[in-house]
Amino acid sequence: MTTKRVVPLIFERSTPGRRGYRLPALDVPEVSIDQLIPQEHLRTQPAELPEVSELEVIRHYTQLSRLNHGVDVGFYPLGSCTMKYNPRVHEDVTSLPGFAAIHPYQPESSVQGALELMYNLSEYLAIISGLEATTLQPAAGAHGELAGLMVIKAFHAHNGEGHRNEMLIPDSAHGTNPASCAMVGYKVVEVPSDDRGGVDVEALKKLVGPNTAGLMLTNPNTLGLFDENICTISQIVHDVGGLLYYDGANANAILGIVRPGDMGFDVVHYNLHKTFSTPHGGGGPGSGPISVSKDLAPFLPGPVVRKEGDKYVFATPEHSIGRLKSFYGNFLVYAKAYAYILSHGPQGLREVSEIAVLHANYMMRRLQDVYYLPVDRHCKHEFVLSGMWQKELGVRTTDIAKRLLDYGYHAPTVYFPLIVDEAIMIEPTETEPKSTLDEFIEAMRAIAQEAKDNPENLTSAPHHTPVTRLDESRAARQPILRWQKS
Amino acid sequence: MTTKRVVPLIFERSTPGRRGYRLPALDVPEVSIDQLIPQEHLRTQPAELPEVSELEVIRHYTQLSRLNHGVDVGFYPLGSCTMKYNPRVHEDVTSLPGFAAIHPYQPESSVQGALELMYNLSEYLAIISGLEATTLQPAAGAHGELAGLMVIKAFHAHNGEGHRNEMLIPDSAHGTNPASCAMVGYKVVEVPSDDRGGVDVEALKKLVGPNTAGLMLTNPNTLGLFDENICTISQIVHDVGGLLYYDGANANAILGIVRPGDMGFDVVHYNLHKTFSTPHGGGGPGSGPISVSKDLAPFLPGPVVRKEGDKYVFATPEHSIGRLKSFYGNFLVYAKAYAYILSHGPQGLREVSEIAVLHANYMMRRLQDVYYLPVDRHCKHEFVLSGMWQKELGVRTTDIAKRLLDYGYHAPTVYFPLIVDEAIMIEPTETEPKSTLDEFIEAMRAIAQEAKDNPENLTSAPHHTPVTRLDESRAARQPILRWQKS
Amino acid sequence: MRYIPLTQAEKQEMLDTLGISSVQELFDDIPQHIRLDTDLDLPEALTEAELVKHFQALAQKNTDLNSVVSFMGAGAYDHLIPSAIKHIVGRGEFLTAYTPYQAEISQGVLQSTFEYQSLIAEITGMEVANASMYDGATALAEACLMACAATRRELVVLPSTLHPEWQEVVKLYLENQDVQIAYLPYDGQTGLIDAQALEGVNWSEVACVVVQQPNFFGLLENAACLGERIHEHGGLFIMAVDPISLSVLKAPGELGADIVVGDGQSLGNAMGFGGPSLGFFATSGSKLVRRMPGRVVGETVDTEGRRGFVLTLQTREQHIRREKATSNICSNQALNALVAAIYLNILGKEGYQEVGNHCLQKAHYFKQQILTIDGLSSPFSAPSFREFVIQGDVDWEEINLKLLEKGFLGGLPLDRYGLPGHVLFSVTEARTKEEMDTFTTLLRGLI
Amino acid sequence: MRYIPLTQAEKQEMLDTLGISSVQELFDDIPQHIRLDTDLDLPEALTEAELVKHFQALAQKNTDLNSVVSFMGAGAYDHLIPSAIKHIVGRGEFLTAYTPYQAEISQGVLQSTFEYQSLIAEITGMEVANASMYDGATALAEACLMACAATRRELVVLPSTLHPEWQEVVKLYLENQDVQIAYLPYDGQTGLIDAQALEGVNWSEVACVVVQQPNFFGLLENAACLGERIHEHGGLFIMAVDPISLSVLKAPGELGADIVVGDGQSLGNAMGFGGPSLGFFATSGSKLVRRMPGRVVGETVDTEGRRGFVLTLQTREQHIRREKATSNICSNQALNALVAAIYLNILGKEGYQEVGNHCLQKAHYFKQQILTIDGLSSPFSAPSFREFVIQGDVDWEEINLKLLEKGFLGGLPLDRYGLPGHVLFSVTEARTKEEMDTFTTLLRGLI
Ligand SMILES: Cc1ncc(COP(=O)(O)O)c(C=O)c1O
Ligand SMILES: Cc1ncc(COP(=O)(O)O)c(C=O)c1O
Repeated sequence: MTTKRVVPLIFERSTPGRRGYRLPALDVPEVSIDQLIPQEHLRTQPAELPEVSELEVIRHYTQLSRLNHGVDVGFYPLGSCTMKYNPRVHEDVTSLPGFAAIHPYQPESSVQGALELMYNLSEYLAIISGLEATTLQPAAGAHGELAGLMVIKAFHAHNGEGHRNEMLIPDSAHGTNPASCAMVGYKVVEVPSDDRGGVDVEALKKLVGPNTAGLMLTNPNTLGLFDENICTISQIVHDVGGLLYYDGANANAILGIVRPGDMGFDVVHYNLHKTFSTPHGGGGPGSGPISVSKDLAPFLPGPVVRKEGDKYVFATPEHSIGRLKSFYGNFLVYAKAYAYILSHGPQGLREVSEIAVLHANYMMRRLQDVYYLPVDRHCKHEFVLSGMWQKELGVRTTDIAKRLLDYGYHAPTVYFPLIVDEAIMIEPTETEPKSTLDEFIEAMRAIAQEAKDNPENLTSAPHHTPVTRLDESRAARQPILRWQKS
Repeated sequence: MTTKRVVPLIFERSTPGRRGYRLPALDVPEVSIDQLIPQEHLRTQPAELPEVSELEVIRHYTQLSRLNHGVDVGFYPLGSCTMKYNPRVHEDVTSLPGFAAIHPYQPESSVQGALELMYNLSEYLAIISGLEATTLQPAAGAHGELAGLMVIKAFHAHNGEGHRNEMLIPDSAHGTNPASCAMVGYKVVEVPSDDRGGVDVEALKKLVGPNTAGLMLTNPNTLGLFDENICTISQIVHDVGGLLYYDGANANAILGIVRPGDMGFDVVHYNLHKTFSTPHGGGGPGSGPISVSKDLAPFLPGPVVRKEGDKYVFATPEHSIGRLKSFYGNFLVYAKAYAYILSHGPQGLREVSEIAVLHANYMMRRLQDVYYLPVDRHCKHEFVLSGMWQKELGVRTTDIAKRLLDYGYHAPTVYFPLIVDEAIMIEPTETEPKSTLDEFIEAMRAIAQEAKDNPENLTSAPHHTPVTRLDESRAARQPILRWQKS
Repeated sequence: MRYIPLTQAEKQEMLDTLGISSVQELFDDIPQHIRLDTDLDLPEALTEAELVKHFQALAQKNTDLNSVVSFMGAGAYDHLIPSAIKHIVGRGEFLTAYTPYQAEISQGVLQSTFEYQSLIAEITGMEVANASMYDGATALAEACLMACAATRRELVVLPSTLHPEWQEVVKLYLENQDVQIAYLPYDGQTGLIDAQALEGVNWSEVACVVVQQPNFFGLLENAACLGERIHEHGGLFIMAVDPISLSVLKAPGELGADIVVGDGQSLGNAMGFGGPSLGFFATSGSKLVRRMPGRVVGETVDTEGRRGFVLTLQTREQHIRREKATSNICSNQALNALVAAIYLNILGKEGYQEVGNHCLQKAHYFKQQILTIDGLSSPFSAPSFREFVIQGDVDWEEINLKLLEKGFLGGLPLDRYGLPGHVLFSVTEARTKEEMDTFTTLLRGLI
Repeated sequence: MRYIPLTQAEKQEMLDTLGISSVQELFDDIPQHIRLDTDLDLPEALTEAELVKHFQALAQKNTDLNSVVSFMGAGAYDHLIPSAIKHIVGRGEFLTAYTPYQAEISQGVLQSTFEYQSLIAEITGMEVANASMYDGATALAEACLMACAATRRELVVLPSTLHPEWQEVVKLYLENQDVQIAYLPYDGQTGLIDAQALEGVNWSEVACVVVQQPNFFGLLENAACLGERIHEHGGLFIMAVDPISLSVLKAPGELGADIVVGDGQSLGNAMGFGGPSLGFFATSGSKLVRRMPGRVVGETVDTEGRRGFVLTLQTREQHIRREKATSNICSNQALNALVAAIYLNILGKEGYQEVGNHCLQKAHYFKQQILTIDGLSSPFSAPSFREFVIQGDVDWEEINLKLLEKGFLGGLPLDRYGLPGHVLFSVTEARTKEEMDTFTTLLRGLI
């Protein structure tokens, strides 16, 4: 008997005939099913769902949850993911029946509060970006990228420039950027980085041209570095008729400090589930609104909310690209971001970015003697180290990450961005107490020491987690993707 | 670094100047405090409360909770405690603002729903007990005992029999019974048990007399055995003018099967936090209503709820003993018991007891070859084994209990009742799936085997818990009962 | 909706194992003639959905404080409750645990209780607090009994400015142990215990004197001199305090209190029609600690020297000492104590002081506003904290019904306590100036 | 209310460590002229209490389905939601976790996702399901793209009986990749895809044909023959299904579907004004699996041979394959997928069938009742599941406003979809006979 407890699959807890929920008795006269639905449409074998009691369901998931890390459990310095604290009250207010139990097709007059929320949030996000108009429809960051790229494409087409089919993307970019380009049929043109970690301006000049649809940029980029040449860059792209797309995954560094619109961007998407603290839920739901410039506003997907007198109404922008998702996006998610903005106010939002950046620099400076720092500049809300010194000792970044789990921390993002060898991307966020940062720094330093003294303890890590290191290649080689009745 | 993680005290997380909550700005003109309150009344040193952020509070308690067992986490066969499943929906319905946010002194007309609930529940409990009237005031079982004994005392006094000052209590009784007697100034007269585990009737006959105020009985008793002589016993006590008190902690065995009133009891208290599934909350809040016979009804503490036409009103019974607690008892707790009764209905409640009893007998029979069974009879909803066979091997019942923790179970109640050497009191409840019972049986059997093969593994248990065995005598010898600023 | 997972097939298996043919056989030892042969006369079972509807319908018959603005206190207070609290106490590990008898898998409950004890000790200025009592009133009753036991005296002095319901509870507890009570009248002008009356007491027989601070009228008693008086004669000084007020008012420990009790509802607990709340109980000195009722958690170490927590000093308790125990209390109000602890932690040192100050400032403002209404006056002269009494020649019960229609729950009419025309208002930090002003205007119109 | 714990003293310490005098210096690399020199033009910060009030005020401007009885569906359904669900998904470990990149401390999310995949595979009768998509509409769009990639064809056949919003979404996704769409008209008498129209399609160029079952009108399409037709020509058969209906209707797997998608809102998710929901996505055959968009969890073992779960087949995904990925999706709807899984588990084999049957029975009953109203008729003859269309020469928008005043949310007027006088009703197991009868009476009065 060991502490590593494997929780059985819920299917393995099933007992024939057991029930976990009962419906009120059927109160209408029951008609035989095949009188209502022809035989050929009827299911022949009932689905083999687990047969468990409510207690078993609660216990199953309680046990599973206890195998899981979360921001509520401990530090989660996952770079590019902004794992900040998710205020509990935001959960409360968005689960009021007035939001959680309204139908998307109710008459507008009966959902004025919901429309007001959408209107306000759209305005606020436009203000934060220094842009004109917003759609709340995208369900996540990548979906926002898709929306933004479609808008750019439609804009060019509308202007008779449908031939523009190249999107410039720095080599440090997140995988969703090129993938989103592919989704709209754009060709990806990779832009190299310079030795300050920014876009190589000279290279960029050579890459732009008449087919340039635009440039997608994360700024600060995925190295956590602000591109000092941003104005030059946007000039270069705009000069050839291209548009600038801002991947707002890193907006936690710039709130109230600098606006993408002022940097020259035409489109920005936000990851509300990062910067605006809607909880990640184990991978979603997110919300990825985009704000766009005045020129692009008519192309936004619909519906958007407009204010007419003191009424709020749905409307479709003039040249709308159409619809990207059912209904109005992840309403209950972005409602939490709305709460977040109201909780912080303008000074609070600026403070968010200031402290997020201060935290990151503090950690970076306290770690750079033991982990290689590829670019030595002030970082923004996150920074990237390299495990290459440890690699020489036979310890990979994966091993460092796994060992951190033993200390009760989630690991940083690793092996991203791709341009840094053995990358370790750390984002502390502003919501962590200094004591946590200090403790984590100590753990990282202890691990660096261990890499010298006892590397096997790292390569065999983690030791104190619910399971030890899992065999990922076996999973991919012989995929078992579902439970099978045996 | 080990998996045994000690969570710091919240005080140890404190940082001067940190805040976890903010009030809305003061919107009235602020007056200097000492203009409002004379200096001599003012605090001189602010209380040294922890200074922590909301994240730290959430994380602190999330981490602490993960060190804790609960019914939601796993099996909890704690005898005499009825650790059954606590339906989630009962939490929901009782936290509606219509219940959670009403003031006890609101005009009656504005709390008719609350009064209706109190009225209905009082009626239902009276029906379940086969008695006449109920008070919902007692906050827990022991408080119910107190209420019941005070009512008995008042009744005797009212009848000019104030001299009756002896309460008969079997030696198998729970500690609260004698303690409650002391609280009303009664002398405890201990009644021995016979070899069937019941009250020794012959002994009882000798112990009753003109000073007998009554008899307190748990039936089934703390051995889990129903006293077959209950009618004789009540006859004996009633014949000398005494009253019968039913400690309803074990009511999970008798719902809809036999009513305390029909057994001859005059007062019964329920532990709603046991039989009626209001969650125990780590030790409370409970709720311990008492139902009483017609003769005793006028003495109940007030207020009780009466129905006048279609209005519900508070009223005070004619000879009320007074008041046992502020307001109306643990309203939000007994509201869950009300939900429980409605969820089950009459057949459901009977099934609760039937299956609770079936489960206990099944386990008892599957364990009696490896653990000594003191009385070999059908048990009711729980049963008591003895660890005396293991004791001979140098393993105490404590060790068995501690070892069970390693298997992910809470231990049974141990060393109670006092009349069984090395007692192990197991109560499975009706809400556990059979698979859990079987797995627990296997664990108990494995431990019995281990007692033979590897007793040290038991005496040093637990091994896989957040901390290993704690030194209780040290805690009592050098009490440290609070954090001290160092 | 039944929560019984056993299937027919499994039931049969169990019956087979037992060698019986029906569950009924297991009940054969119950005399046949007393066994029920019909169903209990209760409503048929409801499904979850039906239950929710039923409760929603009942709830709708109550006017809750989300829909009206309350100025009622008198022992149950409408403070702001930080959202984080319910998210923590809703966790199954806290909600569905029993008393932490198996310490090694109960460190969550034990440590949080230890912290609760520390917090209560801190705000009261006492050495030790227990793990909670049922409520403030029962805590006070037990404190009086403890004082009697500690002093071997059988007379308790109670102020008539103590909450009337608490008086009732204490009386019931004491009279059942034949303890006598002497009451200290109050001064009609100040609203405080009449200093003169102290002279009439035979202090050398008194086990303890109780003072409630602020008293039932919201006024600040001259606690210190009572404490001195009783100590001179070897009795104990018991203070019943409001935990929010302790952020502003002198700590009972500083005033020489031997036992401090109070009701913890105001520390983040739902009002819930008056319950569940918790009673806190603190004392000082190892002699008194060993006489304390209720559970207490202590620090210790495990076999590897790690800090851990256990229930301790259990020889005071009923399950060990039976009739010789310091009390019969067993289950307490653990989850409410957890709420109180979370509340104090999340408020923190500054927030706690802020709440107290806001209550004080707003109550003061409100009182000034109310007193601008012709015909209303302030009957008592002593300083107050967040409650105060107003007098006027009106029927407050009737006025309250009218106010309710306008969305306000007025103060508590004191007619039932023998003070016709008096009403007790309470103002917490949750009230806004706008609410107070609107209320004042409305009230003016009704007087 | 800011959630930033750093104190002034700590801030100074950090600045000292960095050797700078103000945080501003850290932003010096941002060109001065684009840096903001004023505050953002946003409302001032609210405290928790103020925020709650603000949201309560907004919520009150919405008429929610706790206060009215709804017969509206069309993609968002008012099913009963077992209480247990929110208690589970509220646990911080699920709520505040990211995508399970560090598998060893993410077994909770990983195993529950594996179970979710298994449940979806089970109800759809398919081999494999992914970990979720944004919603049903985007799942369908991605399914079409996947079919194009798999078949190397660029024509998709869509039924005009597909939910109009889904049509829009699919169109937008496809046109951005220059995929052509051919629409199958429906038969005005049956309400189903016009069988005749199938003849007009050049099937050998078709990447896939889509059928929605039940279709937008709630009617049951003859799915099998469409599947046969496309398979004859080497294209893929995509079914967009309602997960509640699958308890009653033939599993898509049995009908030969190659890809099955649908929206999972009805599986225990709040309606939430239309989101968040989840899209489910299932397929069969290892060739197709490797083309599937989105995350997928697989079983494996740890170094000690214990079963565990990891994200797998990641070479399909954008973070590895970038522009060659099967999709750009990254975050999905994990928590909603968890809800769906809990829902299916707590309902269980029998409960799931029961829900389906109750919907069917009640919808049937309701339709009969509605048809007793003079002037109303059923325009389509095909069998339906829990939704149906009613026709009448009336203004349904106007009628709906009147019904709302009486506490009912009527069906969806189809005017906006080119069917004036038509309305789409939905009936779930949450509706009672009494509600349906009252509605019928009311409606009769309004026609
Ligand atoms: C830089 C960047 N861009 C885009 C995304 C995609 O966001 P989402 O996961 O919400 O689709 C991410 C998320 O990891 C990101 O870090
Ligand atoms: C038999 C018996 N009587 C009385 C009690 C006391 O109940 P409570 O803890 O609610 O005061 C208990 C609880 O342990 C019990 O088991």
